[in-house]
Amino acid sequence: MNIVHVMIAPLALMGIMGGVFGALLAVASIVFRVHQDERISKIRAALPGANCGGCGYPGCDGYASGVVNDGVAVNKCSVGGASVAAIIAEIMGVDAGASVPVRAFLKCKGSKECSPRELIYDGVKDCASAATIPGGSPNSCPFGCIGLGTCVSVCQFGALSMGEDGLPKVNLSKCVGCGACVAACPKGIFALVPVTADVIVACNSHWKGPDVKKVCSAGCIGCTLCAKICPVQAIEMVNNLAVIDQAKCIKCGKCAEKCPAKCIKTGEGVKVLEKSA
Amino acid sequence: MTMTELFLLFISSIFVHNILLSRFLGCCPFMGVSSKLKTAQGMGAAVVFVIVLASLMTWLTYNYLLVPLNLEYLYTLSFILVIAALVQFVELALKKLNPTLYKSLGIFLPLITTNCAVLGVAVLNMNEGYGLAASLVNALGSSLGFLLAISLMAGIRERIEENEGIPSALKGLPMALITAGLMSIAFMGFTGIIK
Amino acid sequence: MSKSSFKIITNGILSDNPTFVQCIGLCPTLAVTTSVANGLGMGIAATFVLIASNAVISLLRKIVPDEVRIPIFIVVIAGFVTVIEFLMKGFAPELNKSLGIFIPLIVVNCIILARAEAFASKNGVFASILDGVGMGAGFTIALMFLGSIREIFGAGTWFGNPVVSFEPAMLIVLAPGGFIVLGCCMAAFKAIQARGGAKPAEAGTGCGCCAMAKFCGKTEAEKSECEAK
Amino acid sequence: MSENMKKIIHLGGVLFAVTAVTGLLLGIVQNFTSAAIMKAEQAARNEAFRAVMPDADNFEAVNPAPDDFVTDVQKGTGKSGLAGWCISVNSKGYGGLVSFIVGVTKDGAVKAISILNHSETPGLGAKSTEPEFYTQFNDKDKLPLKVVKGAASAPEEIIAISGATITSNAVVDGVNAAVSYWAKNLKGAE
Repeated sequence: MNIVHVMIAPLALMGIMGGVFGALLAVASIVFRVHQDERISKIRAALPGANCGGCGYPGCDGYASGVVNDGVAVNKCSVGGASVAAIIAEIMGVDAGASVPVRAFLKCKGSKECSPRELIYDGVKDCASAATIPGGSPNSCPFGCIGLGTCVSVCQFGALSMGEDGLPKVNLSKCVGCGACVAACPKGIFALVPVTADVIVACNSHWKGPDVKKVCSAGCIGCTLCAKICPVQAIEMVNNLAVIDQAKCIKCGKCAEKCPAKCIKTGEGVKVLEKSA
Repeated sequence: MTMTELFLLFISSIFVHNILLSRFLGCCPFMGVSSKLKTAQGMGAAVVFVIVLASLMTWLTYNYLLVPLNLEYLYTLSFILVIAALVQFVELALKKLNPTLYKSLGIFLPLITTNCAVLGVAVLNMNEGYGLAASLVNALGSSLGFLLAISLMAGIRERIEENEGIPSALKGLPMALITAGLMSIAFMGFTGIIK
Repeated sequence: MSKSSFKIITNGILSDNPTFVQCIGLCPTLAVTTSVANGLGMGIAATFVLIASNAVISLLRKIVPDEVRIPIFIVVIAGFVTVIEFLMKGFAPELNKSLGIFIPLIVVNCIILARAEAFASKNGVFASILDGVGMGAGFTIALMFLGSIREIFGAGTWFGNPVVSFEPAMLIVLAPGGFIVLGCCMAAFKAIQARGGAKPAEAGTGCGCCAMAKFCGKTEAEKSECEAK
Repeated sequence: MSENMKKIIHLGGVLFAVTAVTGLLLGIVQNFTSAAIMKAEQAARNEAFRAVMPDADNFEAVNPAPDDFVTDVQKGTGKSGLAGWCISVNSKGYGGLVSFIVGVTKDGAVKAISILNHSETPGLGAKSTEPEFYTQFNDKDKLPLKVVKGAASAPEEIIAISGATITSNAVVDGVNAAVSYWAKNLKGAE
């Protein structure tokens, strides 16, 4: 029962094997260190990590490497908003630049009362497939909101919920402006509107007045009154639909009062500004 | 071990003694990763790569380190140390040398360290006293058997997800287990093809 | 024993049962439960290794460099498994013969490394030991439960002495039986939990909820989203 | 370079320490238990040999000449000197190798056989481990043995297991091979 065999041999053998493998792994981790700019991992840590794609990049990793490698603007992360932009700017040694958070806005007031649903649609409960039926929508107004809630299901942040009037409601405190609903809506009714915007046209129809009146009582009939009344000419008629240029708009609200169809919404942005300012 | 015996061993380790369905080695990833065909095949390929490499390393360790020093009783410790170091080394190397392959294959590597199949094959090779050629053939056969079983399973499970008929309690893993049981019965049909 | 430590043990047996809830450690569960005696033997062996390795790993957790974390944990576990193997060979040869290759395979038993990774490397020695006891007990109970079902229906005996009159179904004791019996038990477990009002813990099929997720390659977002569920 | 070198030494050192300590502990534990393990293994082997050669009580290995069936030969000596030989045989069954021990008395008769392990189909070939099959080989001196179906008319006939003729043939071939091996190299040895 010699001591060497019992005690020393296993200790030596296993010890040497362990030591060799430990050293090997250390060498491997040095030799094979993937050259990654450590700024990328720092920025990645600052990003919220929701991979929502609001910045236009495939997830936060994509955006982080974009910022470092391709010099992308530091304030594109809508979810993180100004605070994240400041951190990234400081990492990159660049100034943040003003970045105004945006929120989703529904450019349609065609609820069940204003725009009666004539067709009974019992196909796949999804706006995208409902938009493929002849006529483009089960509702009378082909531009209007179909109301089957694809946008609600797409929203990662639970900011959208379906109102009983058949139109999705935006919860401005939860909405981070990632733009998922804008991409999901087949009718393009959702738009990302800067928080500072206060006067917005809530309609998407390009039909002439009489046709619009037949299908919806709250639609823009293209009467151009708002364009004429606007003191700073911020409103322009784009084939029968009023479009407000937010840069010029001084938020006087005259157009909203003048509009016979009452389809210009005011006071949307102000609520959010107070909260997030 | 003549060529025919090697070939028979190869066939028997894929079908007759399938490492998953009759030897029960490697069930944790088998249940966890087999929900999608693409990930299952990625896992299978990674397992084939690691098992063959690990069997080679463990055979060398056993026959050139443990036996001469007659420390055979250390086989568990040394085998698993070799496998863990090997998997971590391969992961580092793969991440550097071939990032695209790492994207599809590499994320499974940490799971493979704790995969019973890798150590199972190594210990089986030792218990059966296989030579180097036989050990490698058995390793290749068993890992291909693993790839075959996990791909079949993933294909079936993808279909199961769609149909609504499954009672809610059976959804997900219980259904996968029962499917694996039926597959195991089917594989029992292979016994006896090797005389 | 303070309230929280008692909770760790019951957590291991019921709410976090390694076999039925976390669905890890399936290899021995399927292969060894051909009889209750085997199940008990494997359960006790695994529990001993689990407790010992949890204790040692939580002792070492401060000095372990992160790059070689996994090899160190595995070496500690392998050490205790070899000790168990010696004891089994010396004093319980027939159990060793029936458990066969699954004794050395305790090293790669997902439960042990998962607990080492998820619990022992973060908590104190006493808590880790308790967690080992809880998880070990949960695993042993699951093995014996499955073992008795398979032995009664597959071989008509319980702990070796005949119990049942009808002709036993050989298939239950064989390989396919393992899968099917475990599948049905898991379904029953989920059904009871569902009817019992407790939110049925999502059986961890996705790797996001698996205790081993910590060092798995997936990105943080996928895992955090799953934990939130 | 020193920072890297420090890392290599650090990692290597920690792993060295952990594995070395574990190796040492295992060495010590193995030392205490090896005696018990040796005894247990010896007991198991002897008990298997005694099953086929009841009147021998100690066995020593005789290095067997290479043979495609025979894997090990033990010389069994009892109170009255040489009692017989325990010849371990591996033969190809249906699902794989069937290995068993054949007890051959000093005058060449088959005392008994005991199946060690097999991978035959359960319920069919596996029945070879049940007494009513392997006891047929007890005290068989008319050799070589033959497999028959239904009923055995002559002493050297063995009734095959129903539905598992391949396994039955495998066992009988193994027994005949053991006896012919005995006749070739062990006959008359003292």
